[in-house]
Amino acid sequence: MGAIQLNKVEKWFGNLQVIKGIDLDIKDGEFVIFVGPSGCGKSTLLRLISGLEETSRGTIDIDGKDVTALPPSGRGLSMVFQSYALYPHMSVRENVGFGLKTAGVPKAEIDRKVNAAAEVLKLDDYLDRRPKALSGGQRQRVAIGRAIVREPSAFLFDEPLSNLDAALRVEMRFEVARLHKSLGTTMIYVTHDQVEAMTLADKIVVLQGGTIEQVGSPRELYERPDNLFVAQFIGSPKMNVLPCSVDGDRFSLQGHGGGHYPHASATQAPVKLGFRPEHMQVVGVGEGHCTGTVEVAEYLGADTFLYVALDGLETVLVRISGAETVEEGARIGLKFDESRMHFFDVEGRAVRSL
Amino acid sequence: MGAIQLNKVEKWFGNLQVIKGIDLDIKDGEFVIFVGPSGCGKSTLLRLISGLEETSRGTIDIDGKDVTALPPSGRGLSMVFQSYALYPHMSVRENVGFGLKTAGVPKAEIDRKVNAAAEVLKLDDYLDRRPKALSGGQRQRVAIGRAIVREPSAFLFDEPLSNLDAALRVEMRFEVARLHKSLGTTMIYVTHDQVEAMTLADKIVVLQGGTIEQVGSPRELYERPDNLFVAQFIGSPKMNVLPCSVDGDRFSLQGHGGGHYPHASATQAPVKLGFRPEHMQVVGVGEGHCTGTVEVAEYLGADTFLYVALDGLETVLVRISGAETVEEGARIGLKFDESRMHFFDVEGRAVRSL
Amino acid sequence: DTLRFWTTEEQPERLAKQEEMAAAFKDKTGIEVEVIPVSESDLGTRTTAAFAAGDLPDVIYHTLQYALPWAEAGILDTEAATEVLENLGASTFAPGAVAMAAVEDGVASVPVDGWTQMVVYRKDLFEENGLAAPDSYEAILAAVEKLHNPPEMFGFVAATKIDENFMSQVLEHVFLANGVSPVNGDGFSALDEKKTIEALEFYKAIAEASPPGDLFWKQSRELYFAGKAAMIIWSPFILDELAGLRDSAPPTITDDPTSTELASKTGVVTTLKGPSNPDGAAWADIRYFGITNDADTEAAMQFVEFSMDDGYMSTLSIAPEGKFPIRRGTSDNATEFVDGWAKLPVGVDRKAPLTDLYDAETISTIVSGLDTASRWGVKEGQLSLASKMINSQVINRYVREYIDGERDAAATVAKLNEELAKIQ
Amino acid sequence: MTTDTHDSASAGPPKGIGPMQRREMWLAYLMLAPTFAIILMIVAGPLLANFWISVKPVQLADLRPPTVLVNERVRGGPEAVGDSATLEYRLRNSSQDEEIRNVVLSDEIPAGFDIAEVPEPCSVDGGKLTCTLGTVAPGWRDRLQLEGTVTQVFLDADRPERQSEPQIAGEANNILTNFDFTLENFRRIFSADEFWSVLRVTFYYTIFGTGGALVLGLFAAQLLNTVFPGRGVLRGLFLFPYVSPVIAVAFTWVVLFDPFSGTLNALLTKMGVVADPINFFGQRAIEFSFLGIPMEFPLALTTVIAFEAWRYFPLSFLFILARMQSINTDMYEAAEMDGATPLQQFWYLSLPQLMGILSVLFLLRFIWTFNKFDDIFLLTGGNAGTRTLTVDVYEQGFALSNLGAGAAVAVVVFVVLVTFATLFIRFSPKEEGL
Amino acid sequence: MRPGSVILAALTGLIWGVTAMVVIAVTLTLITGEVALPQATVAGLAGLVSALAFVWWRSSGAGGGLPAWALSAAILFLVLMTASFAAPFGLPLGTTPVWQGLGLIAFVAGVTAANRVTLSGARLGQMSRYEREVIYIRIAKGIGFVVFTIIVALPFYVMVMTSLKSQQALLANPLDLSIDVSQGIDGLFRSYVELFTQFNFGRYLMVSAFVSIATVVLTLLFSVPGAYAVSRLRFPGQAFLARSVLLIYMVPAIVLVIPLYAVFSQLGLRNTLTGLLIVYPATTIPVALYMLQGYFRGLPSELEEAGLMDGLSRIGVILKITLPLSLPALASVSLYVFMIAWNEFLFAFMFLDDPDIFTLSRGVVSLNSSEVPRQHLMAGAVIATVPVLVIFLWFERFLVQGLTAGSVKG
Ligand SMILES: Nc1ncnc2c1ncn2[C@@H]1O[C@H](COP(=O)(O)OP(=O)(O)OP(=O)(O)O)[C@@H](O)[C@H]1O
Ligand SMILES: Nc1ncnc2c1ncn2[C@@H]1O[C@H](COP(=O)(O)OP(=O)(O)OP(=O)(O)O)[C@@H](O)[C@H]1O
Ligand SMILES: [Mg+2]
Ligand SMILES: [Mg+2]
Repeated sequence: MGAIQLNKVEKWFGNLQVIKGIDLDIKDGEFVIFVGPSGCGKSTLLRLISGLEETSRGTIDIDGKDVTALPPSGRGLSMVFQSYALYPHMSVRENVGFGLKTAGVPKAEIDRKVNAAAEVLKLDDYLDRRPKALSGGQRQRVAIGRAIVREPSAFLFDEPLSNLDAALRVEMRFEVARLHKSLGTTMIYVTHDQVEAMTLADKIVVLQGGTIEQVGSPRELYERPDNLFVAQFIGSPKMNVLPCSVDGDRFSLQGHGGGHYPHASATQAPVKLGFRPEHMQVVGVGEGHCTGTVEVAEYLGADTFLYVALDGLETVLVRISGAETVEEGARIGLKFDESRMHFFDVEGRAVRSL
Repeated sequence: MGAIQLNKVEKWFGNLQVIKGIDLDIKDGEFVIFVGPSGCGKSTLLRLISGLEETSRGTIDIDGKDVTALPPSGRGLSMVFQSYALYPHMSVRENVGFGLKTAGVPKAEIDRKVNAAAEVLKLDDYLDRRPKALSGGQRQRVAIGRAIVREPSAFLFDEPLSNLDAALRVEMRFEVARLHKSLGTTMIYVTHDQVEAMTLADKIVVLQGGTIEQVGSPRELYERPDNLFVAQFIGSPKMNVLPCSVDGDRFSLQGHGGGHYPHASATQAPVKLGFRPEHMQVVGVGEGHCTGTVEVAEYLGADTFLYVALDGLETVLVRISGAETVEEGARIGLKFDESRMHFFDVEGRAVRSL
Repeated sequence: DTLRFWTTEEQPERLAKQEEMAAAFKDKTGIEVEVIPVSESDLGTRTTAAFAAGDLPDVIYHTLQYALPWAEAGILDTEAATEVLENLGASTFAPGAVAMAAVEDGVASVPVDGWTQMVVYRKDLFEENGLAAPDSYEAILAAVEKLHNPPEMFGFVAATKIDENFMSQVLEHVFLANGVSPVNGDGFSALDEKKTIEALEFYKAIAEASPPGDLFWKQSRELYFAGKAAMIIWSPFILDELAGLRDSAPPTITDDPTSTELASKTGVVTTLKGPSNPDGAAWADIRYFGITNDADTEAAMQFVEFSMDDGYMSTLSIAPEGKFPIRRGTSDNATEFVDGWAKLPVGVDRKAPLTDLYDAETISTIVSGLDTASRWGVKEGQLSLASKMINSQVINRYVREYIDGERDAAATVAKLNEELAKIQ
Repeated sequence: MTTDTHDSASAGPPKGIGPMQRREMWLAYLMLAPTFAIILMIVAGPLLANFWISVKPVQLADLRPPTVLVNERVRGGPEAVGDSATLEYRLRNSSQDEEIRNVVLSDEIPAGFDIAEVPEPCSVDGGKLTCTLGTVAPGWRDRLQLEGTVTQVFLDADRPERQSEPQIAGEANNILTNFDFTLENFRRIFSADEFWSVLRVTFYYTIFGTGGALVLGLFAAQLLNTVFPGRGVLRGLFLFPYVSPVIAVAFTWVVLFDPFSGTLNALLTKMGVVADPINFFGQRAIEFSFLGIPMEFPLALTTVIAFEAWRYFPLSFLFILARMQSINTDMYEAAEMDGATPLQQFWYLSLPQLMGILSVLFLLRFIWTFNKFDDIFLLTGGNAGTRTLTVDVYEQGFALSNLGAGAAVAVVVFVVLVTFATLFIRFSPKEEGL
Repeated sequence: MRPGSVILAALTGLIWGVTAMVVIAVTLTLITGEVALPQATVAGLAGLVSALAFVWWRSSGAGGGLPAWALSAAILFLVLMTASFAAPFGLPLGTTPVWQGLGLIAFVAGVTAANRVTLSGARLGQMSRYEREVIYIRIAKGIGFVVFTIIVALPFYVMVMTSLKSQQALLANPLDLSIDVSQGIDGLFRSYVELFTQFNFGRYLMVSAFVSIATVVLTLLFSVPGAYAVSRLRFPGQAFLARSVLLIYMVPAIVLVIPLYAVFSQLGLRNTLTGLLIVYPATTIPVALYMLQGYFRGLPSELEEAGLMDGLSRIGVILKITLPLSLPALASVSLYVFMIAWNEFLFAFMFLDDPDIFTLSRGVVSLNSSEVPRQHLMAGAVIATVPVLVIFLWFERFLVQGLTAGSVKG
């Protein structure tokens, strides 16, 4: 059981408000990921939930019980740290069993549980090693093992994979996914890595400056960002944004063409048009929505990125297949996929049909 | 002027041979990038060229002059370090001008050159700051400025951008490219980052274990890798490799279909077939070259990565557009782009028509 | 060049007096004298060290214990000293003091002044309790028995700090009192067991009536001044501060540090008797000017001569209460110095002649002691050996261990004889 | 274009060093030379010399090589031209136990001194006096007198005999440099009863002093490992005992603990804690009986140990604090999450983490405490059962003027020390970076 | 109500009551010279009651108007005064009323604050092991602060105060460490004046300063190149040399004393400052070298390589890059060496005979061995201590670095 509810949670460090009144509902068994720019309060929020940091205002409920005033040991959660935070002087076995030992669990039972966890995490062969003698991935597994044995109602992960190299990160990502599938326990996961966020989450929470920008599934965030911030934050390379104007059901770009505007029924007037690099096509000059000069063509093998300076507007990034060749300096037209355009009002909120 | 020639260069650390007899010809004005797995000797090779490390055997010529026994100061090269290596006790101006000062250049001239470099690198506003008061990108610019003013015959870069965050890295990459274009000086550049290597290099040198695996332009390496190592090293996600057999002008995959084999005239018999994730299409079961089950579908927005377990073979990675949806667990067929298949013999060398 | 003069009188006021004298000497002869204070406890080591390094000073003001050993070790220029003595007139000197420093054909160094060790006691308390003056083991033990009442009043303050000369002096006095001596005419002579045991037992008794710990002159004086000790053994140097004439060592028995009250309650004894030596003995120390072998002999001799002649009164005035003149007078006036000395005021921060402070009887006890006083080896002509024994601190150490109960009296005597026999 | 050769059979690592490295090597030797010269001279040299001296019967006074001392004087007080005078050389052998061979005295006769008579072993040649004295016995002394008359030149000069220093030549056996060896010094120190008690005291002092400093340091570090206002001040204060000159703090302790006029004893007696003042530094032992068994509590030694612990706890405190602050706080957060209580955290996490630095500190402090001389020397002078080996070196060598014995004790100190240092190097955890 | 929790609260109060009483009574005694007899039992009782009241009032939530600490302070005061019959320090209230009043306030404030801090979160009902342990630890730390502060500060306090008193006053009442302002500035600093005028301490101070600074300079001159070579240059024997430095550093001075004494005596270097200036640097060079090499190793080698690429020679790199960057390390090494030289006792004691060249340490010893009053000795100690302490406090950061980087030497 691990339903977690945050009610108007605030955190102040002295006079600095870091978490600005957050309401969040995490259902039992959900995999929730916090993303956001550095310093937006992801870790702080996680630590508030864990009890390592005291909540300044608001309440946190776990399974309906108010735990706001309890120390971490009273909340029944487990946490996996970015730095692993293994006890360097203990063997893997002792590391994993430490939480049980402090709770006074009998030795035989500790052994049983540790072995079970080790099996799940394929740690059997390392049980008597010290953390120093393990690779990064193995260490992270131990950290997870330590979290598992206590059978917490929810797992908290703070950028657990960011210290690993790319290949290992992929592998551990699968591991975490598998674990979630098999345990079915609630997981709250903080990351910087878009790929992790997109591939693991049931629900992504995008934070900025201590407040929630949007909560939703990965596809929701990619396809229907609520605002400019989320739109540009999710997706890589990031979304191009150009100023635009709308007239009835037509939009137009300054000095370029325009097209059909689908949200004519919306109340706000959009001023920005967003479109992702992968949703454009190179066409002849004058054929597409706009025209520009290829400043740089970066050949990456599978893809080529074109930096196209639109006449009188900014440079936009276009992703085309690596097989196509476009010369630097060439004049080209760009055509957007009209079904995948995003419009934003002056305040950066997405404009959608009612 | 900056033509550099390495002749049978070796480097031993005690009994450990790190560079194993390398011959390399770098033409004046070329942008050469060393890539290779960690520990393969990239940095060592660069340091041999710079003179910071003594060459154990072989010779290094710069512009036809043997410089093997000269100290760094006698070689007329400049180096930009990964850690920037700015002098923390000097202002930016002093940092940049330091090399000139030690060479006894008159003060007025130093000032002139420093100002010129600062202009090129947009450092004018920071000239009187200490490095501590600069951001990472600015520091790297100062380091480059320091290299520029000495008007070296070649620049050496050792992973200059790897300490920067992603966005800054992109920006600095453009900067370096621009610099090379405007100065036209030889540049030797070590990096881990494929994107940098592919986008910047005139010529990529792939190293492994102290020897050169292949030298060529980015497109050559992507499209015509000489061996399995280069094939898998270049390109991301990496090339899938499956065992295959060849019979005349047909190749076949065990338990799956096959297709036309273009290099029937080659002397070696290929045993491995390589194909990149982006060069496949999802088709109906039985329609393509092979069939399998989608284990995981990772939705990343623009793309979706499918991990397809081929029946009786390994799992391969397929990249499809994020717009397409394939369910996990679905049975699908895969069709390769036959013009973009790579065959390798038992020793991993590429098999090509004579 | 400058003469270097080492002196153990290192208190600033006393140093100042010596510097004055040096200045007077310079006026007279043009020879500069640098007065260098050396701690008395370091003197032996430092002199040996300086000898080894070949940079001995020209003149050293030293105590009797060093005279003969140094002469023997080649530190002192005995010929020069003898010549000085002759120039001044050997007959003007007290013969006992000269005899103590006598070597083959003269003296080791020139005797300057001397004092006798005294048992200082609270006459008022003794009278109150009907006790006899503490001039014998027996009388002292009886008084201790009666008066010892720690922590208000300690019966005695014995010396137990083994690396202090003070302990050697007190011990030698106690041993002498019972006729114990480690030397005879032929050199080492084993300590007489019976007499020594008596002395040891006596010493242990008074040590037990003392406060615990490492005691030396400092504690003795502090406790006595605080009115917490009935008896102590001390040199006459105590006489001025006892009368409240020195601020850095004030009597604290009353609130008034300048009070002469304690002085008026104090009696002294110089001759101490043991059960096996009914005649008793007094203990004296004599100080000498030694001219060293590295000295600029001429100048050094002039300096010593000056100090013993024109400058003699100022030498004595450093601390008249503890510096009885050894040179009685000049050939013209045989008692010139003795007379002058008697009028010298004592004290540091306040001054007064001794006669104002103590009754005549006390003063005569103190002064007359010098004539009868002796030391180990003086009579036997083995002063040099005896001095070495003392300087080795062997006796101090084993007596202390005996007091601490590590060994019984007989074993201590045996151990002492064994160790002393090793010293030549 | 490029070619890449997979250079197959390379001939193995190159022999010798290249020109660049050779330049570096000479530079290094040049830079190190002065340092090592002075260290060899002042540290390594004396170490060896100790062994040498320890097998020689050297007294402090023997440091002066036996020579003949000369003293030149004019006697007879000439006042007018033609007065007779005596030029007297007093000679003596400075050593009482070594003879001096081939003694020759030479000097310039002062100008204006007309010699009438030359003593037997001497000859005068053109104003130059040479006396051949042959071998002189230990303790020998003699006077050579040259009779003569003086002229005006002589009278005008200020102390004419001083114009030339008499020169003396001679050969003697120098006990310091000859090749006679003896184990007497070692026999002497090992057979002295007190040596073994000194050794025991040394170890007590070292072990407990070190342990005390460590325990106090650990405690103090715990106190200051949290952030609170005034922490900087307190940290500074805690370092005072170590930073202050030993001479100042030692005497302060002596004054503070003085049984008669010390504040502490006054406090204890006045407040009625003890009846008699305790002589902390002077009393060898307090006897008491425990369960009827008489026991001794070594009071002075304990006080000296307390001083040692007091004076050096700041150092262990600093090291432990530095180590504690480098412990990843994540680990404690993980433990919090694991439900460990504060004491459990200390016992299971902090202590094991500190074991490394504690053992290094113990070993190093052990060695330093073992080496310590000043503290005990100043506090008790090695009396009252507090004499350690180092104090014994001083006692033997200087207080008793027996350099040989002192050096022998120093050799013992050194040997024990080398043993410790070896242990230290073998067992010190490398990662503590000491 | 749980007996365990009640006992814990009671015990806490008891401990604070007793501790505060003893500390305050002793302080009072030392400040006023009047013997205050700490009423420990009464104070313990008062602390106990007030602690219980505090916990009960606070956790019962009765809160409202009166804060729990105020209530407990009031109870503390009342119990203390009643049970000690209005003589909490065993003194009639009439003697030194101001100080006693201050003492009383300090007691009440101290105990209340201590209770408040240590018992925050305490309840009379069931408490978890975690919560109980938090309280134990707070108590232990509190006691630790008090005890450590006292044992460290007391000797220094006594040192300074003793030096300001007269022999008479000291002997009369060793407990009275108050400043007797009535003697005026002259009387107060009489010992110091005498030390400087009669005992030559001005000169000792200069000599000490000279010797220490010269030692620092010499040490740096030798150790900087040495440390650089050992840490940065590659040459055969590097590892061996680096290690032997540490070993040399463990050789005790006393072992060197006899041979050095012998040799220096014969060379005429004993009893000269030159002699000291040979020995001091020789003993500090290994330390300095060890500290500096650690620091040099820690400097990024890229910086030096950048210098090489910029056309400098090795020496140029050292002078223009390494040294300017090592200023903090040089500062800490200098301070540390200064401290060693300033505090050095053994060689100064063995080698110096001539008061003209005494260092302070040597000078203070000579105060001890003659018939010099104790306040002079303490004043000498103060004079020797103050410069190092001032320097230490001024540059604490560097010195602490130096201490930890370098050494465990003492
Ligand atoms: N103990 C603290 N005291 C004061 N400010 C703090 C503290 N901890 C965090 N902050 C501030 O709170 C803000 C949020 O910090 P937090 O660590 O939660 O960010 P984050 O989103 O996890 O960033 P990152 O992605 O870099 O880990 C930051 O501005 C940070 O400076
Ligand atoms: N000073 C040295 N002494 C001994 N071995 C060294 C030294 N420097 C480098 N090596 C070894 O030489 C090999 C090549 O090192 P190098 O730094 O050139 O690798 P690299 O390709 O730059 O790796 P990375 O990508 O991690 O920077 C490594 O195995 C390394 O351990
Ligand atoms: Mg974070
Ligand atoms: Mg590298």
